[in-house]
Amino acid sequence: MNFFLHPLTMVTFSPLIGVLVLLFINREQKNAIRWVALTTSLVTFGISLWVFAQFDASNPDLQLVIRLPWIQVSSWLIEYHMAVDGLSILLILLTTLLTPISILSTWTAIEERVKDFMIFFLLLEVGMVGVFLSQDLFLFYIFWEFTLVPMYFLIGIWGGPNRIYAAIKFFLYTMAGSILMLLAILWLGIQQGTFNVPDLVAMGGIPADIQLWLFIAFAAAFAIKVPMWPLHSWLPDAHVEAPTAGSVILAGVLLKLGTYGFLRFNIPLFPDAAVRAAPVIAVLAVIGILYGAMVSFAQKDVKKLVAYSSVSHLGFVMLGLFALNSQGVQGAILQMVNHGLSTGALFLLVGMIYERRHTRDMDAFGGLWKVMPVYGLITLIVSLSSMGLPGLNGFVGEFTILLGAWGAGNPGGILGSYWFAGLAALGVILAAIYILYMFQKLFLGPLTKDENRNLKDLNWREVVTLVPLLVLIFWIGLYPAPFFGVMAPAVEKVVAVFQTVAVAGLP
Amino acid sequence: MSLDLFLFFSLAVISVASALAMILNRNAIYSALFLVLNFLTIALFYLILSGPFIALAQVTVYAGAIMVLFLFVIMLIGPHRLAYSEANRWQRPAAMVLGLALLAEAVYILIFRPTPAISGEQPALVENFGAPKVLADVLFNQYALAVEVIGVLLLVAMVGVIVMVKNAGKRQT
Amino acid sequence: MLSETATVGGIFSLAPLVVFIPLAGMIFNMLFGGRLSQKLVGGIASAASGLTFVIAVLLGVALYNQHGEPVVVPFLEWIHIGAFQVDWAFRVDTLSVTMMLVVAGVGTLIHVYSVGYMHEDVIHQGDPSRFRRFFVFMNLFIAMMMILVIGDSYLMLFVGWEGVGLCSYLLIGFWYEKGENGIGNAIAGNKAFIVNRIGDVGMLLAMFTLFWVFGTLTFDEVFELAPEIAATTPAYIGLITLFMLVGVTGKSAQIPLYVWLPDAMAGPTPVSALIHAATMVTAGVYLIARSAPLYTLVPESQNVVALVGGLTAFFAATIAVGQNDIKKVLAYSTVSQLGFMVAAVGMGAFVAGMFHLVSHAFFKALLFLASGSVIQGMERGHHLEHHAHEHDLKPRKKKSKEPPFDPQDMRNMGGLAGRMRTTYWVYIVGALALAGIPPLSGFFSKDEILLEASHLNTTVYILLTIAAFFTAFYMGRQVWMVFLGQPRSAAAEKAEESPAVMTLPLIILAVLAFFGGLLNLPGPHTFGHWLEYTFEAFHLEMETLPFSLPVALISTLLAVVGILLAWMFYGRQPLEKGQEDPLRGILGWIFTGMQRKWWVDEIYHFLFVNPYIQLSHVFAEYVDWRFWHDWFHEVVLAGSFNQFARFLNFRIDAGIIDRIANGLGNGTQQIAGQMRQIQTGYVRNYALSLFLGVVLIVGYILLR
Amino acid sequence: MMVPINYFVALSGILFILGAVGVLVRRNLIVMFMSVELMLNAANLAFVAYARHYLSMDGQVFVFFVIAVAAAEVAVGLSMVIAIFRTRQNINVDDLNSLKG
Repeated sequence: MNFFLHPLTMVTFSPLIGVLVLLFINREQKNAIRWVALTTSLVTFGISLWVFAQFDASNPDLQLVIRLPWIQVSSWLIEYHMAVDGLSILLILLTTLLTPISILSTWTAIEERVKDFMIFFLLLEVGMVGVFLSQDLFLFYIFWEFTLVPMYFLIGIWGGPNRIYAAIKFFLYTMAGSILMLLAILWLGIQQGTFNVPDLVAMGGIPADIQLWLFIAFAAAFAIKVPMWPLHSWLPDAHVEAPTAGSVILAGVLLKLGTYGFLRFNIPLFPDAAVRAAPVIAVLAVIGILYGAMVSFAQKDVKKLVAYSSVSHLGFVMLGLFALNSQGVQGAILQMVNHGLSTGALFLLVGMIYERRHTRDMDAFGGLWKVMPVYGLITLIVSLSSMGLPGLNGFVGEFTILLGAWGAGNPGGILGSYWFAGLAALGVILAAIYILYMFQKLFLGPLTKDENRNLKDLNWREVVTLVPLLVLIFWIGLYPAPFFGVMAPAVEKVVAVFQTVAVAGLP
Repeated sequence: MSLDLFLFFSLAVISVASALAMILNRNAIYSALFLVLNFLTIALFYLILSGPFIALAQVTVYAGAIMVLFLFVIMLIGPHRLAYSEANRWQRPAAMVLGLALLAEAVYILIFRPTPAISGEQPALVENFGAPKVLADVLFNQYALAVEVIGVLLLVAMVGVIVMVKNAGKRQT
Repeated sequence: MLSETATVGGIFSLAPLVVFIPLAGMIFNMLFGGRLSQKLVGGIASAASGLTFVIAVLLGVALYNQHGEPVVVPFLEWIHIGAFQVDWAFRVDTLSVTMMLVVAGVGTLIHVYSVGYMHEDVIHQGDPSRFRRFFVFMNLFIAMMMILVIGDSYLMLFVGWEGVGLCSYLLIGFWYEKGENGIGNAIAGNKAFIVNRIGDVGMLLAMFTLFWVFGTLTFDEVFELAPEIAATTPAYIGLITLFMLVGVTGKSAQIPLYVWLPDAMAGPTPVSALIHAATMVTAGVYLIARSAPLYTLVPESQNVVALVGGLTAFFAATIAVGQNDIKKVLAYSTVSQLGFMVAAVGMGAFVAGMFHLVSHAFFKALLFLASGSVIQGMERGHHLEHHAHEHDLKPRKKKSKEPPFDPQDMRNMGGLAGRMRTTYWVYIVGALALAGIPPLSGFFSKDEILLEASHLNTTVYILLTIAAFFTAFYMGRQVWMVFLGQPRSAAAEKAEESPAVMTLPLIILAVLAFFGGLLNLPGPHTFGHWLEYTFEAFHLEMETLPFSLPVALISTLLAVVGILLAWMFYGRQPLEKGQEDPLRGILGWIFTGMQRKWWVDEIYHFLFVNPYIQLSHVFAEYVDWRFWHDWFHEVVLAGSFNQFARFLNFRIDAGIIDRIANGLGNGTQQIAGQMRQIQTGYVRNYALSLFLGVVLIVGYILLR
Repeated sequence: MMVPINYFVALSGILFILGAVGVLVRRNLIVMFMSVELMLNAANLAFVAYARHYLSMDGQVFVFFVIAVAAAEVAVGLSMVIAIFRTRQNINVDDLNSLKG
């Protein structure tokens, strides 16, 4: 198949068609702009489903490969190399799903410079999907950096009062980490003679101590993006200042770029270093889980609360990844999706109330369940999913992650101590504390504030925005088999390297 | 002196004379008419040199269209003489000196540096050389792209002229 | 899967319905209930519960017909990762059927009762639209409880485990705008959920260990492997059982995690009856009984469990003595009785524990529902009295001076026996059953536990016996304070009996509480044999001890003495309005301790809650924000960068580079000033220079 | 028998120098223009002469192009002359020095 008709090219670049159309629409025709953007993103979602239909879940290798020479500099070839496998397919679907949902959520929230907003948003989608699909380090790096620009403007133009500060901070932090990664990429490319990820993985043979340095360089970029404790300082700023749709995408997809990077590059490329670094990363992850949950609990701004909860949730994901066994890694991938759904939905819900009341201070609410029953019910379900109630998606992810981490904690296992999983499990309690506290502050208690008395419940558009997320929340919670089935062969392939170590620890 | 040479020298004298007259004449209309004469002689040279198509193009385009354009503009503006100007009075002698210098260099080349390119007999004429058909063959095959580009150039020139003249008029009002 | 799967068919294929019928009822009421009348909504919910009961009965009969052979009904693939394979599957055996019968049976009665109770409650609380929501939650609870008891694996049990916790949370906070400071109920809900979550983490850890030791979470496979594992690494099983105990202490309100249950009384009374007395809180007992093949392998864990149960039974009973809130008494009584059950299953007396679970479900549900009837009777009385006053004194302000009337405070009651006959009599039945007076159900079940304890664990036996004595005493105290003597408030004087829709379930439950002992009479041990099918499948010896007269006599005697004592303090001289509790005079600070729940809540607040809140504020405000966000990132990182930039700017840039640049610029400008003279602007000059250039170049070429 | 090529080249050179001198000495914009045309024609003459000399059609093709470009150039140039005249009522190049540095 040629370049343009290849499904992966189409799913990556189809938003650009929407951008092109938007360029020719008068900026005053806001509704037309919105519809064009929504249609484009829905078409992209359709294409991603088409990609999914062509995807063979039983095949652990990269599929739908498109590999064209791109830039040739002396003997180094940079390729346009894209492919999909079980590690990325779900995240692509998540990205293409969250984009139309976010666009729908901006229908009335964004009134200023709608055209620019939509253009940036669609460009962002191109970058995100590209990151998940690239199999060439250089191509990956380009998409990786490319996601920064639209997000920078989304925060910087449509954000809250402190938006410029937040946008610059977001940009600088991610940039700082990326530069180390770029150095590592160049080192790999020059030393190993290729930028091609599958080839590099197959080649192996990097000395262990050099692996560690490269691992650290890659990890610097990804850990900031995740963000792992203690590199999370940009997150509350960016989340609080970003417009709702920006927060949804930031939490739902952009943070996953970091965890996905660990899974796609760090672990397969530097397996020895991964084993050596696993306990360190697990310590940071566990601290992140507990610390994020505690800090979250003490917030007054509900959006900040949700933002810090991401630190906690992503701690679970990192813990699962570096359990380096199939339970942990599969749970981590599922938890990436879950976090995208739950936290995405929470940000949407926060945005909805913010649109009505123009405040996010939890003290300004209370007793909302009485005036907004539908809103209350949906928030309850999403909150429960976020804190991992069995039967909803969060539980499946957290449980399998902790199960994997516990397994990796066997004496002689990757982590070597049960304390990691044991302490991380306490995060389950702390999650209940901050989530219930939030729910109580917002929805329970008497309706004391007059401004809250006449709040309108969700309208059909808002419900439509949330329904796909709710359906998935229940689906993954009750019947996650298809999701695990898609990723299982690919994950087995990744963790096979580490199995000798892990199995040795089993009693 | 053969007939050819005679013809050449007569035409050359007319040509140089008309060129000089064009330069020296104070009246622009006369200048233009002398230039037409010069062009016609050059067209005859082309004929001598087996370029019938070019010769005709010279007559129709240069002597015809372009010079008519010149005359139009002169009519439009009016053939009045220019007032005496103090500026650049040294220009004329300097130009003369330089012109003579260049002439001297040219003479030097022609006489003292004869290279094969500018000396020797003309080769015998091949059949159909310079026929319009042959010219067209080269023009539309080998130089097809250049022809297209020239076409675009003319179009652009036309648009440019219209815009310029129109805007100039606008600015005035 | 084991061989049982092959026998699935016929009636057992109905097993999933016990979950789906209540769910269907819930969804129906959620979607369409808004347009239906209250009676219809309640009727549908009750019917769903009732139908579930019918299915449970059918399953029981089918099971009996095949001699208790357990059946596993597979339903749907769930989590399959590598070696980890857990499915949604339903396990029907005598133990799960027993639980189903109790849950659905008592649940149905409570549903019916609730139709009447909630009808009035929503009027009292001022939001009739919430009637529907109550039944939605109740049906959800039944479904979740069914998942808990019918699950085929620990993971599925855990789904129900947390699911019922969620329903408990929702129903405790049902009147979320009421309670202390308007937020008390919601906070009680939070407390219940969070404390339960602490236990749930124990469950999670138990499951992790289980999986990595056994390689499976399915009951059959775990129990099959257990003896083998115990032979090699018994420590793991000890760990698993202790982790599970943490879960049990959370869900079944044992020391140290019992604190949520008394607060849970903030929920409507039927909720207290169903969730916080009869069913959900017994899930821990069920879990231990279910895990019997594991517990029997590690006697050390068994001792710990038994001790926790015994201590809880004793400790909670002392607190119950000092309570004045009619529901709080019953709540602590529940904690205490749960202690009995946990102690029983801890000692390995699984049948006794389960038997007490069943009979307790009957009489405690009865007591709670009856207390609900009393409370509403008081409410009605208060309402009448209030209205009468409004007729008399029109301009009177809305009782702004007096504290709000508390219909649950026993000090406001008294003499209700005359005004609420049915309620009174059923209450007496419940109280006597609870106190363990023969031949009521409580006597047989409690006696069996004491009998086992006297054989197996003397410490626990003593603790339980004392607890039994206290039980009789506080129940006697309650009956006398509530029903006998003279009314101590105007509301009590005008209290009215509840409607038939409420009293009918009460009567049925009273009958069950009275005759419940027949299930497992010392001779035939019907119930024991019924459960043995399940336990013996895993080669557990279910030794049944012969009836022992001394034990029965001691406990009965103590119960009678307890009641007599209660009569001495509260019956002989009924309390007067505003009178101090006579026990205070006798016990002094001990009574205060009982009344203040031994300050456990305060201690927990001091030890855990406040430090956590403060620590999180310190983390959030100082560590994360001021130190890390503001100081480190703003001052250290950004600040030093700015300093560096300023240094570059003023020193390097302005000092050196600028000077060079300015010098270059000025020089250029001066040269340019002279060069510009050449630019005359005359096109002819330019042409001339061009021409000069041509001449010079040609000349250069020639002269070269 | 035939005219040697150097004659044509010499004539071409003379005409070219005359044109160039014309550009330099005349102040009338139109006559300057005409002088430029003269220079072009001088070059053309050389082209055609060499085409004959080398028996190659390329020279004539170039002349063709030069004529076409000259036509365009004249059109644009004259329109500029008109534009200048309209704004300044004068076509004396010595009055135009707004580019003076």
